[in-house]
This record gives sequence, structure tokens and C-alpha cells, in this order.
Amino acid sequence: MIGATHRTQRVPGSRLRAALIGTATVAVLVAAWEAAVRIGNLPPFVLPRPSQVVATAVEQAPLLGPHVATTATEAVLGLAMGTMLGWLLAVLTSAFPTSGQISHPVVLLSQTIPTVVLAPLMILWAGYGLTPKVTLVALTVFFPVLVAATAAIRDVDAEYSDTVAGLGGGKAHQMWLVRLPASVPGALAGLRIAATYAVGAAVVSEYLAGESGIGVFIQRSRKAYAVDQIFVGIALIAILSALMVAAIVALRRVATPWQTNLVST
Amino acid sequence: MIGATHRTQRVPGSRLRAALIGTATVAVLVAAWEAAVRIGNLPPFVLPRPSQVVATAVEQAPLLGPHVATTATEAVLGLAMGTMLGWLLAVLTSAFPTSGQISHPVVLLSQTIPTVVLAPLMILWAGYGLTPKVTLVALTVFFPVLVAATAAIRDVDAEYSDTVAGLGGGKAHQMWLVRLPASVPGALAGLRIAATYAVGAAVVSEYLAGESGIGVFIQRSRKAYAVDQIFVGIALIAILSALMVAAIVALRRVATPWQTNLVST
Amino acid sequence: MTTTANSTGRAPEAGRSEPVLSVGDLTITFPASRGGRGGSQDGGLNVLDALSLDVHDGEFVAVLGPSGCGKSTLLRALGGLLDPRAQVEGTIAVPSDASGRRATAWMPQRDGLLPWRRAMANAMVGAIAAGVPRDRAYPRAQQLFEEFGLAGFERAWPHELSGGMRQRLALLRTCLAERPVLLLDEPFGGLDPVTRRRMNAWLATVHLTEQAAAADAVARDASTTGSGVVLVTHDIDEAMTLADRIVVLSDRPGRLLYEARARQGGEERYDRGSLLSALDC
Amino acid sequence: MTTTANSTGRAPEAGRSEPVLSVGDLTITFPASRGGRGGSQDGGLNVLDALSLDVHDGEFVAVLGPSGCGKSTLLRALGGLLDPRAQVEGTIAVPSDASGRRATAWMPQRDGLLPWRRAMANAMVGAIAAGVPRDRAYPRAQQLFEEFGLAGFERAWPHELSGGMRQRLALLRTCLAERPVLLLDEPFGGLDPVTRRRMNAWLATVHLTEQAAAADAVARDASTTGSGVVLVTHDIDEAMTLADRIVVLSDRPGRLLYEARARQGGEERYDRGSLLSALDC
Amino acid sequence: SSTDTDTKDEAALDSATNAAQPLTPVTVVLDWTPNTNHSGLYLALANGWYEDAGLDVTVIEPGETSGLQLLAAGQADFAFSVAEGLLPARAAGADVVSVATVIEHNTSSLLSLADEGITRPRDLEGKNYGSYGSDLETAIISSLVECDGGDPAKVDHVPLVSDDFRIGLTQDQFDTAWVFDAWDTLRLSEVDGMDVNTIAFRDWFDCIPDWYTPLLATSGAEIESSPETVGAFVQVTAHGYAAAMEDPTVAADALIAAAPELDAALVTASADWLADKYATSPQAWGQQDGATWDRFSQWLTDNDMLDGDPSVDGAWTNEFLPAKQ
Ligand SMILES: Nc1ncnc2c1ncn2[C@@H]1O[C@H](COP(=O)(O)OP(=O)(O)OP(=O)(O)O)[C@@H](O)[C@H]1O
Ligand SMILES: Nc1ncnc2c1ncn2[C@@H]1O[C@H](COP(=O)(O)OP(=O)(O)OP(=O)(O)O)[C@@H](O)[C@H]1O
Ligand SMILES: [Mg+2]
Ligand SMILES: [Mg+2]
Repeated sequence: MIGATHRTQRVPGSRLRAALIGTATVAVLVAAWEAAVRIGNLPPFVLPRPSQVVATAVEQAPLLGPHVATTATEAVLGLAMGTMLGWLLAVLTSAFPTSGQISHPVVLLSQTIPTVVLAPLMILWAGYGLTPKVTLVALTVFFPVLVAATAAIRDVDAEYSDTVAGLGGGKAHQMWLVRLPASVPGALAGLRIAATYAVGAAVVSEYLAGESGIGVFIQRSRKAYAVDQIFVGIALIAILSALMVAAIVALRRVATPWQTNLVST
Repeated sequence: MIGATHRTQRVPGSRLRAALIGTATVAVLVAAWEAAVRIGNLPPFVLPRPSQVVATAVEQAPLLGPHVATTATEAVLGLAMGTMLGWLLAVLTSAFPTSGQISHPVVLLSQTIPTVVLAPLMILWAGYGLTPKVTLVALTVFFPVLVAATAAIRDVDAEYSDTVAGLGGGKAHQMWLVRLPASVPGALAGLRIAATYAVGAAVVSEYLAGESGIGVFIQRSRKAYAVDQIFVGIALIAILSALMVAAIVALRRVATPWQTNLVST
Repeated sequence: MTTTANSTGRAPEAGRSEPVLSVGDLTITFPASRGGRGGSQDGGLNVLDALSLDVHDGEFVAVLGPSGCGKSTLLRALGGLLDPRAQVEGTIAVPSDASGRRATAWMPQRDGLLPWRRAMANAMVGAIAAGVPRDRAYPRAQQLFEEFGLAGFERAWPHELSGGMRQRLALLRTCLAERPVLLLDEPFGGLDPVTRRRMNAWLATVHLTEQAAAADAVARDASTTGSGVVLVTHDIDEAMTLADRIVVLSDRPGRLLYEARARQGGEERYDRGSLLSALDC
Repeated sequence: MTTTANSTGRAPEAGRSEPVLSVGDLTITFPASRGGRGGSQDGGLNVLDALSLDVHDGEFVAVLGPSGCGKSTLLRALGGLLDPRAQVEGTIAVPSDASGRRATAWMPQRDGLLPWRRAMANAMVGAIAAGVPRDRAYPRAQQLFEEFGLAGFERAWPHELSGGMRQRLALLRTCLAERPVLLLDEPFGGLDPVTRRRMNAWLATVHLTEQAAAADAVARDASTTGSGVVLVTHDIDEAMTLADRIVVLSDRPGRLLYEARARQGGEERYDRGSLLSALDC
Repeated sequence: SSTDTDTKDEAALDSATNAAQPLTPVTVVLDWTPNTNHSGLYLALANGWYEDAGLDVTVIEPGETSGLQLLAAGQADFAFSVAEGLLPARAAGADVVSVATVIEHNTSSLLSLADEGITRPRDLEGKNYGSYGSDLETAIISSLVECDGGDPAKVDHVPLVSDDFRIGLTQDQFDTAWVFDAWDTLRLSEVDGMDVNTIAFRDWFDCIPDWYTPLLATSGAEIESSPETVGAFVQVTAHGYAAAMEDPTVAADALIAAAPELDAALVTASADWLADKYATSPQAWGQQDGATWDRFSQWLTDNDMLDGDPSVDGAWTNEFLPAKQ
């Protein structure tokens, strides 16, 4: 016999819990890294200790601000542009399959051409400024959004489009009332992937032709064989990426209020 | 008055149509490229003409076989490993949110650390052979699969888990009967993204320490100023990627037989 | 066996005028499902068999028949919503409005509420899809929420509504489309007897008047015909109370088994006995 | 107002033995939905109000009540499937089996068929979830497909079934779980009268015997109590035919409005008049 | 080339007789994709001279990974590297040692199109320098321009987008860039027939230091544990470069056979050009000069590019070369 006397039960503060566990995991990882370097006696040239990296970061702090600002700007702009593009294309191609069949090879190409090849052409076309970098980030970002949103639209129950069509709704109505909202969770999943890549893509684009940015900082550090500075750069990438992802997760709560089962990840 | 006299109507051969449109698009693109170079009078080292690239490809054909084989092996193995990993992790973390909260930072890190930094560590650990390359591909691939499958599991109607729980099913049953199958379309969307990246990731991993592979071919061609060869390499990447994506699309038909609305993309 | 009884005042005699909606010799077959349906159904499932049915201006037709005989399939065919894989033979003619769209509003058996819209927003889907201006539809929706016992739930998500509330909301949505022809698939299935009779009465009186007006409005634009209702139900009393004509389909494949017109004037609109015996076949 | 009539042979007198399943002073409130439900419901929606209900060994209880009064919520509470945000006060006691799990099998109002499983595989979900061995469940499922008029549809996908077929499949799945206590939420809602009576009869005779056996089997392992059925329905005749006890809930928030036991022996098992008047309140 | 076949046959015979003795595995990491800087290595490989000396050599193309890191981590036995990498690595605690210089003097230069009229460092004033972004470049360019009487502040540093200098130079992305004469300059001038100017660093060693680039490095640990292997490898490699200096065509063929993706015309031209640049004589290949190391190290320190003490004396040795000084 399963028995229970209830007094108002509530969901536990799972968001706080998640943050705590996440922080603890990072702390354990960093400690493990420190221990591994000390025990394995690796030369700092191969893998510096986190304590060294922190020391370097503190020392270099005044330098880092502008670099971080540049990269963050590129990443955010690229993410916004790429998301719009990917989502619109997803909705468009789901409504007009032929447009999908036409754009498909172009999209695939845009994802398979290595950046090193694309970059010179991009510079030819857009110069050295922010544009080519934002474009490269957008190019990285739009694809996961496109694919995940397309899948979400496709997987939406035919019941819903039928309902709208059965009330006299045309293609545009089905798009606006069913496809677009149905694509939101998928687009957000794509965006979650894209947000993780955005900062990295911005950094790579800075390798190609940058004067400022975390990518430039890392590249200079590499040329100067300053391995600890490279790791400062990596830590910055990780932190920026984590912030982007956190923003997307928060966005999901706002953008899909009908979903109550919003647990973790 | 809308009237119609029906005699057995059937869905048109939309798959053939899609293939034709896709081929036509590629043909138009290549023609546009050829025209652009001729009209713009671009020097061949900025952008070679496709006809030149084809000529070079024919000439280099005997060389290419082993390179392609190496890259394809890395890509396929990495894709298989990464997909398994991502999918398992998605199912696991959805069942045990704490495991997700723990793995989350690690996963994020694995995606934000640039390959150039990871590579020496990877070689330290796995040597020069196939292992580090397959690992790098798997690392690229597992993330979109993880995120998209997680989203699909999360978005599955609570109705279904409730039905199973209401019949006495425990966590394992909900996992097996609901979460796992519900994650399939999402995992496939992630896989579709991953398949596009897999060949590219293999190529980049070859930049790090390779003796054979399309990446080695491109890298050598770049350093030797052989621009047309670079484009042969890119074409090979695009073709391999397209084959991978086609395989995934075919897989989707088999893996989700309950979905009838399988249009395009 | 086709029985024809007297018609009410509103519904014209069969054949007297052009029908609003007409189905001729309709046969629908579903192909074997992917991987095979297995058993006797392999090689296709014949659902409707040479079914003919006319709905005249202002007529309210109730369709009864055993579960799985093809009632929902018929309604989908009328609404233009048939699975594209279905093989269709015969003729279907439905009225269209000025812009050339079907003049029908379909209510699915499983409510079809959109999970991402709150209750009021779901109701407005009917108006939006049918192009009814918001400033006319919204006040009407508010009033119907009251009448349908849904007041206070305007901002609830569909999953926060009970089964019967969902169904009432789906009907509300369908009515807001203001289409001349209604195709209702068991709209009152999940309701308790009291609510059901209340909703029945509402449909019979208030709505039919408005619907005829809608048909007139449409007719003024285009040169199309009038209004009509096709109601699928399992409730004999409901059918007898509401319908000008009752049609009973046979077991799958659905054929026309019985047809009766409501008697004018008299107490008993239909001969209950023959109806029941048709249903028991 | 609580009326108690005579009990049948199977159902023991109230209070004579420990109840199989017991609800005490149950009050359930849903919090305001995200972004507010708006209107009068802001600040929480009280659905059940101090409801007490015992089900004794072998008893078949039918629950009636207006749409939206909390019947499905009650069944979810009994099945342990309440929305975790719901605020619950009072006591709920349900039997458990040897492995400590609830001994209940719940059938949702909206069938809950899994879209990615064919009909037979969906039926087997009941057996799998409840741990019934496949070699016992599968032949039984085949037989029930036949009895439920679903033969030939074993390999159909849920979206290829009609509404009534889906519901029959959902009931079939629930029965395959072989749990001592059944929680059925309008299992016969989408069925035509003929099929409905046939399914009623099946549930009354065949199943109840088997279910008691299942309860015995469970009881032999653990020291738990017997079997029972809680059926939510809108069909008064169905309730009167099937149930040993009928419970009528009030409008939301659902309170116990009327309770009656079936009379033993006599022709009329219940006093139809008082039942109807309770429902009309 | 019948001599080529003969030596190959000899090698085959030798390895057959030595079959009982297992070969010592040796891993060499390149500093780039295969090119004429590696001619000696590939020639020795093609002729089987390493096997003759009991070595089983594996060549790794590192791409972006630094060979020095792999040396320090014990994942490689030898690495092609550069002095400006080796010294900071030592300063950071990596025990890596240069055992030979591949080319006696730095063959870097600043490349520009002839139209630009850049013939000496001060001509860079008002021009765009295409930069990899390293501190070393900034310091070298500044020293050169200043030493030649120009104002380094007037040189604009713009990022290099592509390592195909033809694009950057002709598409006005930059006016000049740092290249290696033996490869990039030859490509543009000899193979593509472009009209280019260079400012060779070796003409300005009064203003800037000379340094060893590329060089062949190993780790202190390797020298400690298996000096014979180091000796054998360096000697065979030296033999390879000596042969490459004597017959550039054979060296070019060996390289093309190993990396057929390379442009044969470029490889041949480069091999010819380098034949007398590797060293003053084939016998002297690999010799390093303490003074060059000291001056470069000091220069790095003076320009804030060396953080710590590289202990220059331990950074290099000629000990394993055939002709000891
Ligand atoms: N998309 C489909 N593909 C294949 N078979 C289908 C499809 N839709 C319906 N069917 C089959 O057609 C038959 C008739 O279904 P339909 O939904 O029209 O029945 P119905 O008369 O509405 O029954 P109910 O009263 O149970 O709702 C059923 O046997 C069903 O399995
Ligand atoms: N998850 C939920 N969140 C908020 N409100 C809910 C939720 N589930 C149900 N409700 C509300 O609780 C009330 C009772 O719902 P319930 O489904 O129990 O009704 P019911 O008696 O089964 O009605 P019906 O006969 O129409 O199925 C309804 O007003 C409904 O809006
Ligand atoms: Mg139906
Ligand atoms: Mg209910």
C-alpha cells in the first residue's frame, strides 16, 4: 500500500542546484588539471598549470578588455544574423520544398568549404573590418539553426496544419500559425549548438585577418611561444561561450512558455 | 464551388524531382563560377576556373585515392563513435539530470577549446595514428547529436511518459519506450548537422599531424601555391560530405517509419 | 436500403435545388501502410464504398455509423484534408467563397488545439485562418467563452484544460471561422449530458441563424450556394434532435445503410425504432 | 448530500473491511499558469475540494460529474501522475505490488498511444511497463485484437486508426498490464452505441474475473489488498450497468455531491431519478 | 640516374643482412609541409641510408602543432624548428637542443611587387606590411627601417589573410610581406614570372641579427639516453644534405616522389637555388656558430621577446655532425 499525506508540495529550486553542481564540476576539473601537471611533471611549455594561467591572466588583464569586446561583438552579431537567416530559410523551405531543393547544395557547400579558403575571397569582397568576421560567424551559426528548425517543422504533427487548413487557412496561415511556432523549440536547439560555436568561429575568423580580438591575442601568444597566454585565451573563449549558452537557455524559457517540462540542459 | 472527379491520385516521384533540382542547381553554380572568373578576369591564383579544377583533378586522380580513403575512414568512424556517444549521453542526462549538470561544463569545454590547442595534448595521449583524428571527429560530431536529441527528448509530450508510468512503468521503461524513440528524430537532425561537419573535421584533424588524407593534400597544395589542387580538395570534401548527408537522410526513412510527412531536406 | 422521411421547413426537398455540397459514388482506399499493415488489410484498406450524399441549403445532416467505418475520412474528404496517399474515386463538390477557397470549417475529432497558443489565441485561430477581422471575432470569442463555460480560462494553455473543455474550445474556434458549411467530427464526445444538451441547443438555435447569415454574406460576393452542417456523432438523441436528415453508414467499408428526413411538425421527428435497427445491423 | 443504497454481492459493506484504495479529504489546487491564467482563476484554480472516497475489494466505482470538475485530476492523483506543480492536501492510499510499485493501471482520456509504435506494439506497452511476461501477454493481445474488432490492424500506426479504434486500443493496452486496480478515464467516449455496449459487457464479465485473479496473484506475493475499478464516464446508463457504486461530483471545485450503491437482486440497480437530479444540479 | 638505383640496391642488400638486428624507430617532425628545406631528409630516406644506419624513420607533418612541444613531451625524437621558437621554449623549461642548422644563414626577405619600388628598408615608409602578428616581425621590421634611416612608425602593419602572397600583393591587401627566398620568392619570380623585388635579410645583418631557420632539434633527454641514435640520425641526415648540395636534381626528385602534390617546377628551382645556400661546402652542412646564437638570443632579450633564461650555451651543439669544429 502506497500512502501519502500531502501538504502543498513544490518543485525544488532546481536551477540553483544546477548552477552549484556546474560550478563544482569546473572546480574539480581545474584541480585535476593542476594535479596532473604537477604529478606528471609536464613542462609548462606543453601544458601550463591553471595557477600559472590565472597569474598570467591577472597580469595581462588590462590588455584583454578590448580583445574580449571585439570577439564578443563579432560573436553576438554573427549569432543574431545567422539565427535569423537559418530560421527564415527553414520556414521558407518548409513552405516551398522547391526552394529547399535549390538551396540545399549551396548550403552544403557553404558548410564544407574550409574557412582558410573562404577567408581570402571574403576579404576581397568585404575588406578587413567587422563584416567578414560577422559573416563567417553567421555562416557557421545559420546551419545548425536551419537543420534543427527544419526537422522540428517537419516533425510537427500533421494534425495541426490540418486544423488550420480545415478552417480555410492557406499556406501563409499554416506557416504563421503552425510552422513558425512549431519550429521554435527546434530552432532553439540549433541555436544552442550555434551559440557554443559562435565565439570559436569569431576567434578563427580573427586568426585570418584581425587586429584585435581573442583570436589575435592567441595567435600573437602562439607566435611568441607564450603557452600560458594561449590558455588565458582559451579560458576567455570558454567563459564567453558559456555566457552565450546561458543566454540561449534563458531565451528558451521566454520563447516557449507553453513547455512546462523545462528541466536541465 | 470546388468540384473534382477523382481517379486514384498518387504522390509524385518527389525524390527523383529533388535529385534533379539539386543537380541542376549545382550545374548552374558551377557555370556561374566559370563565367564569373572569365568575365571578372580574376587571376587563377585568386579563383581558378572549374574547368581548370576538373583538368587538375583528372591529372591527379591516381594520387587522390589513398587520400580520400584515409579521410573517409576517419570521418565515418568518428561519425559513428560521436553519434553513439552523443545519443547515449542525451538519453542518460535526460534520465538523470544530475549527470547532465555534471557533464555540461565538460561538454561545453570540449566544444570551445580550439583544435590547435587540443591537438598536441591529443597526440600526447593517442600518438599520430588514426586514433587522434577519429577522436577529433567524434568530438565535433557528438555535440550536435547530444543537443538535438536532448531537446527532442525534453519536448516530447508529457502525455507519453505519463501513459507508461500510469501502467506501472519505471524510469527504465519510460526511457526505453518513450525517451529513446522520441529522441530519434532529434538525434537524426543532430546527425544531419554532424554529418556535414564530419568530413571537414577529419580534414582539419589531418592538418595537425597527418601523412595521408584530403587535409594533407590541401595543406601541401597550399604551401606549394597549387590553387587548383586546393579546389580539387574542396570538391572532394563537398562530395564526401554530400554522400554522408545522403546516407543520413536515407537512414531517417528507415529509422522513423511512423513519420509520413517526410518531405525534402 | 434507403429510407426517406419528410423534411423540415428549412431543408428543401431532395433534388429541388442544387445541393450546397455533394458527394457522388465516393470510394476511398488507403494503401497498405509502410512495412505492411499485416493481416487481412494488406493490399489496401477500402474505407468508403460508392457513397453518395447531397447537402442542401440550410440543411443539417447527422452521420452515424460504427466506429472505424469511415465517418472521419468522409469529413476529411469534404474538408480537402485527406491523406495524400489515399486513393479516391468518385466526385466531391463543395462550395467556395469569393477568394476561391473552400467555404467549409472543419472540426477534427481530436480537437487539434495548438499547444503553443493559449485558449483565447487558439479560439482566434478560426478567425485568423478564415480571414474574419479581429475586431469582429474577438468580442464574439469573449462572449462565447462565457456561453461555453470557459470564462476565466482565456489565458490557460491547452494542456491545462480538461478533455471536455478542450472540445468546447475546438468548437468555439470552428464557429469563429464563420464559414457557411460546418464539418463537425464528434464535437460533443467528451461532454457530460448536461453540458452536451446545452451545447446542442446552442448549436441548433444561435449558431444556425448566424451561419445562414455568413452564407448569405459569402453568396453576395461569389455566386455560391448556401449553408449546411455535417455532424458526425454517436449519440442518437443528439442526431434526432439536431438533424434535418440522418444518414447511417454501414460497417467498413462504409456504404449508405439508412437515410431519414425529420418529420415536420409532429412530436417524434424520426422513427426511433427503424433508426436503432439500422444501427444494430 | 450523500445517499447510500444497497451493495451488490461482490462489493462488501462500507467500513466492513480495509478499503483497497482510499482518498481522504483530498484538495487539489493548480497554481496560476505561467504568464497568468487571467480572469477569475488568477491566484490558483481549486479543482477538488475535500473529496473522500474509498474503493473496497472487488468494487467497481463509476465517477460522474460535469466537464472540468476534476474527474481526470482525481484519476491522475490515484495513478501518481499529477502535474508536480499541483498543490495537494489530504491523503491518498493506493495498493502496491510485491516490488513496491503502485498496483494501478491508468488509461488516459486522450488514449496516449505512442506514435512510434504500431498498434500491436502499443498494446504491448501495457505488458512491458507492468512487467507481464511477453509469452503470456502476446497471445492474449492477439485474442483481444480479435474481440475488440481490431484484427487486421496489428501493424497499423496510431495515426492510421480511427478515433474509436484508438480508444479501444488504449483500453486493450491497459488491460494487458494485468493490474489489480484499473483507473479508466472515459474509455468508451468515442464509440458508437453498439460497440460501446459490447465493450461494456466485455469489461463487466471477462475482465473483472481476470482482474480479481491478478489481484490474488499480487496478494499472494505481498500482503496487499484486492482489486477494484474506478471508471470516469459521462454515460449514465453505462455507469448504472457496470458500477457497484456511483459517485457524482459537483461543478468545479469537485465535491462529493451524490453517492449510491447498486441494489442487489432487483430490476432497477439504481434510482435513475435521483441520479439524474444529482447530475442536473 | 643509375647511381641512384645502385645505392638503393645496396641499401636493400644491407637491410637484408641486418635483418636480424631490429631497426631503432625514430620520429621526425617537420616544421611545415614537405619542401626543399627537407631535401636532405627525403634524399636519405629515398636511398635507404637511415636503414643502413639501423634507423627506422617516420616523418610527421605537424601542421599547426609545434614540433618542439612534441619533443618536450617525448612524442618525437627530432624536429625541424627555428631559433626564435627554440630559445623561448628553453626559457619556458623545455630541454630542447639544436643539433644542426639546415641552412647556414637566414634566407628570409621582404617581398614586394616591383611597381612598389621597395628596394631597401626605408622604402617601407608609407607602405602596408602584411603581418603574421608576431612580436618578432614588428621588432625586425622596426630595426631594419630605423637602421636604414626610415621611421618605423610610418609602416602600416596589416594582417595577412592568405599565405598565398600572390593574392595579397596583387589584390592590394598589402605591399610587402616576410617570405622565404628559397620558396616564396622563387615561386613568384621563377615559376609565375612576376616582377618582384626583395630585401634580403642577409644583406642587412648589420642592422638585425642572423639566426638559424630552419634547424634540426632534439631533446636533452634523447641526447642523454641514446646519443648513438642522435649521432646516427644527424650523420645520415648530413650525408643527405651533402648529396642534395652535390646533385639538386636528385634531391628534387626524391622530394617530389615523397610529396607528389608539390609543384615540380618550384621544387626544382628551389633545390637549385638552395644547393649552395645550405652551407659553404657539403662537408660543412649543419655547423652552427656560438656567436650567432649569442647575438640572436641577446637581441630577443633586448626586445622583450625572451621571458627567462634560455641558457644559450646548452641550446645548440655541433657534436653530432660529421665534421667537428
Ligand atoms: N491516414 C490513414 N491511413 C491509413 N488508414 C487510415 C487512415 N485514416 C483512417 N484510416 C482507416 O480508415 C478507417 C476509417 O477511419 P475513420 O477515422 O474514418 O473512422 P470513423 O468512422 O471516424 O471511426 P470513429 O467513429 O472510431 O472515429 C479505419 O479503419 C482507419 O484505420
Ligand atoms: N496541469 C494543469 N494545470 C492547470 N490546470 C489544470 C491542469 N490540469 C487540469 N487543470 C484544470 O483542472 C480542472 C479539472 O480538470 P479535469 O481534467 O480534471 O476535468 P474533468 O473532470 O476530467 O473534465 P472532463 O470531463 O471535461 O474531462 C479544469 O478546469 C482544468 O482546466
Ligand atoms: Mg472518427
Ligand atoms: Mg477528464
